[in-house]
Amino acid sequence: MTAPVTTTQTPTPGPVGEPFEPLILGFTCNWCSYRAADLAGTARTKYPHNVRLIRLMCSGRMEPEFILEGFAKGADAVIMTGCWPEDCHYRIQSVKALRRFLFLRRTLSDLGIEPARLQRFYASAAEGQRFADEIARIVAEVRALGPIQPEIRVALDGHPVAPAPAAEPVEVEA
Amino acid sequence: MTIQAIEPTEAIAPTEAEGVSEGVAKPRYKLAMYWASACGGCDVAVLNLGMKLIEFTERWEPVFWPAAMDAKRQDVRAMEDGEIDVCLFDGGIRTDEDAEMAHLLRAKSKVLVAFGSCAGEGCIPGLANQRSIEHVFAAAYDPELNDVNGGLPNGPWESPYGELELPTLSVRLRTLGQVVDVDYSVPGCPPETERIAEVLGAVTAALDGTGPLPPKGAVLGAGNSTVCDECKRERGVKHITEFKRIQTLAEIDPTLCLLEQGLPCCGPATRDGCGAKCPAAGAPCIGCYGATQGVNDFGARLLSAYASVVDASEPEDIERILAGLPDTVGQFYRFSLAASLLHGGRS
Amino acid sequence: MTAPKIGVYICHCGSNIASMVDVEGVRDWAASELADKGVVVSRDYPFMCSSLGQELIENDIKEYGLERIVVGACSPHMHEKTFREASANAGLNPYLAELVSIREQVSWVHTDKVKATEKAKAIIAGGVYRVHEQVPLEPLIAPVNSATLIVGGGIAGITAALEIADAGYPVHIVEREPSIGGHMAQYDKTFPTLDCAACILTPKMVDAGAHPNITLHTWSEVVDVSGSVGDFKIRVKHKPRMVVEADCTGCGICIEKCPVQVIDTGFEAGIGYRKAIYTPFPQAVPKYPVLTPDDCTYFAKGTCKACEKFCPVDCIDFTQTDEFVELTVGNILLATGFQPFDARRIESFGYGRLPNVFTSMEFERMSNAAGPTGGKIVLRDGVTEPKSVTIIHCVGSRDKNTNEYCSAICCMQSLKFAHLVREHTGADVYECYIDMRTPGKGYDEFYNRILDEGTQFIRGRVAEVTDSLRYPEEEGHEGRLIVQVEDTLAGVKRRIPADMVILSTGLEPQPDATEVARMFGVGCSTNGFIIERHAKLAPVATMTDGVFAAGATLGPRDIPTSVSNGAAAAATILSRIAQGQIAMEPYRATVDAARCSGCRICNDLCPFSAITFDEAAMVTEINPKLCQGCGVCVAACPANAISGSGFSHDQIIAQIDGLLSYPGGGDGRPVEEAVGATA
Amino acid sequence: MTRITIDPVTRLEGHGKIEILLDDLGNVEHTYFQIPELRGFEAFCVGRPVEDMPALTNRICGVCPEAHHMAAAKAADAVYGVTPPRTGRMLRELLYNAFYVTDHATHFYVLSGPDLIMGPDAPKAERNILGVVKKVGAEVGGKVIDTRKAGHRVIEIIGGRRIHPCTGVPGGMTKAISDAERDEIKALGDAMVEFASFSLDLFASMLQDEAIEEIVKGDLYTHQTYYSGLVDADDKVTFYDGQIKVVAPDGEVHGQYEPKDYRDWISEKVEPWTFLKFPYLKKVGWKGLVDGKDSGMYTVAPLGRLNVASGMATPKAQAAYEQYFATLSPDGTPVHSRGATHWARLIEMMQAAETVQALVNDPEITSPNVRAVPTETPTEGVGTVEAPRGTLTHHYWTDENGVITRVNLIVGTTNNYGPIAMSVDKAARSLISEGTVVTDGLLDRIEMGFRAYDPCFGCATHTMPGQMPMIVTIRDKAGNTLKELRRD
Repeated sequence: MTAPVTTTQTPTPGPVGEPFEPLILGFTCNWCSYRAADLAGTARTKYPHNVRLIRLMCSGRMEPEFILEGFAKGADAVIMTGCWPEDCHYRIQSVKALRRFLFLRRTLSDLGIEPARLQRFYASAAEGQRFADEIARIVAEVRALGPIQPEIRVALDGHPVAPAPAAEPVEVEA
Repeated sequence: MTIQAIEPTEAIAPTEAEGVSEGVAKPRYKLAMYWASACGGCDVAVLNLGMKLIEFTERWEPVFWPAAMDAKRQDVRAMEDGEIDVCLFDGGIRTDEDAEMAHLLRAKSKVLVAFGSCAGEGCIPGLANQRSIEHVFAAAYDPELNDVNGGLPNGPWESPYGELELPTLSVRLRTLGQVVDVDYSVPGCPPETERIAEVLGAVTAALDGTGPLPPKGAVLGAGNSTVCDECKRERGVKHITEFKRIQTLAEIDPTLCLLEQGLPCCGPATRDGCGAKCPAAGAPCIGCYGATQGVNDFGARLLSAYASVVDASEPEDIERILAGLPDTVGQFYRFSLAASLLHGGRS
Repeated sequence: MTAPKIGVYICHCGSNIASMVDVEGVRDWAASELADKGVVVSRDYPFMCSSLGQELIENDIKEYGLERIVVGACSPHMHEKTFREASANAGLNPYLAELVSIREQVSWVHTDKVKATEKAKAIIAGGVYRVHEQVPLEPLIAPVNSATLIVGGGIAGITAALEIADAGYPVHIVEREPSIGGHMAQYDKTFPTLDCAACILTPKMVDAGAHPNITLHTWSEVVDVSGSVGDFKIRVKHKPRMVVEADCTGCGICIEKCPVQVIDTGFEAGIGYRKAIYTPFPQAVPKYPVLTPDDCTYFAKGTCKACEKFCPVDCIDFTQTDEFVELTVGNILLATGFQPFDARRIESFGYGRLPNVFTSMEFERMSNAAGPTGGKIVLRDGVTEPKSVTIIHCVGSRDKNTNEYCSAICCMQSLKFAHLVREHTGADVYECYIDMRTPGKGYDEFYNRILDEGTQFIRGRVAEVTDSLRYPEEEGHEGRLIVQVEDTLAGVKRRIPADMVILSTGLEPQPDATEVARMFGVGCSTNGFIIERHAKLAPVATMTDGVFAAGATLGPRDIPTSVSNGAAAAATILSRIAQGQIAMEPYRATVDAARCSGCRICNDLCPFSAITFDEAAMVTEINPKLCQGCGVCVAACPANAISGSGFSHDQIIAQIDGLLSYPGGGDGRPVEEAVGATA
Repeated sequence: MTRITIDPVTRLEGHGKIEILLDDLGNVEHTYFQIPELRGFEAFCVGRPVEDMPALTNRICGVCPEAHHMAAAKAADAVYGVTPPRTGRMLRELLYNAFYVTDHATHFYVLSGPDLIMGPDAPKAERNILGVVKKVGAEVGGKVIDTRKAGHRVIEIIGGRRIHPCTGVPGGMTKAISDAERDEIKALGDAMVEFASFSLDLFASMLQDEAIEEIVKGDLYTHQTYYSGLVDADDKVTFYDGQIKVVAPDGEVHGQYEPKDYRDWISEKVEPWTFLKFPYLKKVGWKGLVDGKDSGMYTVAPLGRLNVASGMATPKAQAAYEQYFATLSPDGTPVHSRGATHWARLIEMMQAAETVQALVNDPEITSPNVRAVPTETPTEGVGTVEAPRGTLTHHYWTDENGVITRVNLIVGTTNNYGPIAMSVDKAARSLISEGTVVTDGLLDRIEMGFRAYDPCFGCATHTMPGQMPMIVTIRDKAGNTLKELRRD
């Protein structure tokens, strides 16, 4: 599945001249979306390779810092997944993830990171196909968006430590 | 910041202290204090030690302190590496000159302390990182408000009479730790004078070998909890139904938690040590003591706390409450943008 | 900190992984590129989960002194336990082993072997980085009190109570009605066998009432629940019966002498009467009547006391008030059942407006020989037998305007009604259904039987039930009802005249289901039914340890399912009682009191009530027995004072760093040549 | 070409650097006084809610955050068109005047004191605060420290913190003061007036010394510039609020205007060799760094304020003012000698101390009514105060939600950037001719000229006044160092 995405940015080709392949970090809930991913697997449902998943016990475990760490370490996009709010394994905790997501997305946007780089979707343990479809959609969107701004990447591994300047000669009376 | 295993005792053990036996006069350590891109408030906070400062000079010889005494960069250059026992470095790294001084003082100091919010996390001037450096020049030298026909400054300039040196602003404001290896930090904008006295006392004891040596990377002059720990305001379970602007409140309840009154107080996420003075004065904490122990991104923590207790479940209701914060970057990263995981974004 | 010694194991899973991932390449890469992260041995094996695969790990732990294990194989949901046990067998704390999925997340879902291999390396790196931050954990052990609380004395609750009590353990049943029995006691016959409900239920009720291990708390409600698995504290309110149970013989004279009759909207579904002092039905357990002050003349006017005067044992006590008892139990079963859908909500069916439109519960009482009409099926006038009866299915079910779900029992109850109508009255019966759902044992056979009996089936949704005649051909049907339905099989709109219409109403959660769920700390879906721990594999457990659910409180179900639910819950509870203690996953949040600022951000975040605030010390505390390990409070704590074991901040950050450390998709770098040798 | 580089402020070849470029004859061709730092408050304040501005702009300067706090709070009031209740305004003024006492006392005793009290010929080793204490007595030293402490205490009571106060908000203050706090301030206020009296008497006695008299009245740093400062409704010196009055070098009134109209009167010249801007009088025009009635250069701070006003607002200060003009300019025309600034500063200290006394004794000072809630839609606003180092203007534009869309800041010392540069140039020209550098005294003169202005380039780069050690490097055309002079 590919979603047409309008973007003003031209996808930046990779160094070997291939189309840009985004690197995406995905957070999953142990009880629903992680199991949806498992189901996609057992059903041999194909989806793009670009996403790398992390399992949390609950989407409500998500610290915004995890997402920032993801961006800081080179992710072009981050996905939060979790239980449908009405079927949250921990009853009402999926909603907390939603609140943090909305707060963080707005803040990232104010920092100049496109909202499309922070995505979310729900997937129950039964929704393997949905999981695969959503991943495909997001990969297409982010591919169209291009790599995250180089400035952000530069900032990531810590601002490069400036080399010590060559020692200046101490001026003494001639 | 890369964390490397060091032998701190070896790194800072002052040569003067060696061989000191009982009955011999205590050694006098060499102190430097420098301001890079700073407002001077940190230096004033140290000067406000008053009589205590004079007592400290019995054990500390200020060898370089532009705010209070005369010494020149050449004097620092002429020093041996590690000659300064402790350097309190305040101010952010805004120009190539600031960076150069950071490297110089790192080399000459056994212990380099990021002193105050600017050196530690970028402080208010770090907010400049939200936008490009071009934006800084465009606003500072707005042609509608200024006479800019002669061109804008930045870097060396060829005058009709010869070239003039002028520092170049770096693309981003950096913290001291982003430029050189830092041993300790003292938070606060500025650090409270009482805390400074404690830090100097503790450092003296550590150098004398009569007190514990803080582990490398330690934050001195502050607690490990947050401002709420020191705040005397009454508080209950949190539910944020609306963020309010302080000027819109008919009344600021003098005893109730400010966050519970709708004010976006940074106290829950801000390291304690200041004495919670702002909330005591009816003003929400603005976060100048930075993130608490183990937190790499102040904004992410505060944001998560606020969002967790937002009293809404539907996206539009959550967005409506969020809209009560007109400036998320300022709210969540007022003092810490330069030190945040993304170092400020770019728009 | 020096890196712990780590062993990395890559599973081929036969060809499941090996066909899409260069497992030898990943093995060699981990051995060389992750050596500085502590990897001292890296192996691949066709089936890591096999006993030989496990032995490989166990031997390496002993030989190399491995401190951490990372297995790249299938999903942790498949074999996490396997590898933890293997580690434990070799003396390594089981929580120091990490299983990462390169099958479900890689080989089975990707098609490019180069990319898949890259991703597998990143996933292994994520695991290796993560185990650095792993710490030994021990499962949490809680003793289990052998008493059980069962909330709701319907057939599910009674079944469970008897199973547990028979095993020799104490059970408390709390029932808010005067008698146990539940809805089943109201029914006449049960499908598909047409046993008389009372005949099969009454012995069970009596057994439960007389069982030495069962304490009945009828006319009672649970008002507070605290504690946690193995050790719940329950507060039960006994509403005043105005009858001293210890003295009452259940003779019934008080009922007989009571001059006040009120419409019985409870047991009799509103078509019969009861007295102000009453037992809902003759076989009620316990036998003691209940006096309802709202109906009683004495409470209204201060005089009467007929019941008191005539009571032979002098057990009427008008001064009774609420009494509270405290119980300690190890497990809780919620069997609170359902309420019938309120047919008034579908105005076009005319219930409440058109007298001869009945609900299924009204019909049940009417056809019951012990009911108000003595089993006679008559119109609202109480005398006229209907000549034609139309039964409408799916009322309040499978309908976007009311409930989307199928109520499961309506088809079968409607078929039963058709049979009973014909048997009692010989009237023509029409059934308007959407789909006929008869999946139970003997159910479809029952359907065929009803077909054979001549009931007419019309497939289509009923648009309206009306008493206004619209077409000339309807002349002569004045005073009767017209059921307008689109017959989707014939493709025509039909208007069927009827003397009586029976609405086969669906099942809804009890009106206070949400509050009950909250009190017991369990989840319920938006429609109000309790969510099971796993719909298939743990259908009677809830997300809260030690709290189970059975019967229609989980969703619409028939008697056989409710009974099996009750028995299943009893078996699970008995297994826990027999173990005497319970081991829980050690994923828990803990508060560092020295760092807690007392800001109280977290205080209202826990749906399991694990978080409390110590006002004196101004710090937050977390009860590890109540904590379910979701980590919401960990993420919320602005003071970084709450940590979550198993999924700590440092573990997750390390895994992120690991996953992103290997350049894969990000910059399109080709996969590196595998270098280095394995151990 | 020969070049002389003076890195005047220890603040490193940093905040304030002088380049003197000589022509082929060895005469001064051009002098550049550079400020090598820019932090960009005008840029990053955009997008912030206006109520954050008092806290954000505090961080422009840790020496005078109170001035920025007040200017920001006033600008925020103006953005909302809200007037703080009387007590709210009084608390702001009380804080501000207490700050004035502290700041002026610090400058006079700690920074200028060594030159003035010890005299310029005293041994350098004694020309510091310890020397001052030794000369005037430990008791006085104690008084200086106590006065500083007193000011900080008042700031803490009203402003919440000693450095970077936090209580100023649109419409007033976040908190009232209690009776106990009022009584504490009352005692501190009385001590301040007493200390100001003592200081004025001390200065009068110092004037008997010829060398001191030369500093105060002498010609070296005399510039015929315009003067500008706030005056109250009675044309008296005021610090917190008033109209801006500008007088020409001859004393003729150039104009008087509401601070919000500053853009009609002031423009700022950007030069590509320094980050700091040069403000000038728009109606006179930019003529470069020259004085005279045809050049838009103007001077602010104590000298400027006393020159524009017709007197002081409090009785003891007024008496001192009269003595000042009788001594320096009996005809009442502006005092042009920069050295007179020290005296003017003490007169202002008296006014501030008397104002503290008057305000704290106002029966309404403890009223809880300290804040008015704005009702207007926020738009644009200007807040101007007299900072100790000159007129400070904050100008904010906001959207209808009160979020900053544009900021203009004209900071106290910036106003004096032109005159300071001129003083530097003048010193250079008087001491360097045809390649002969009068090395003796060059450094002293430059430093003393600077100190009179009390420049605060922390503010201006948005540093603190400190000792001003200098290195003068004289290089030949090829850039080789011919000579290096230094003073410690």
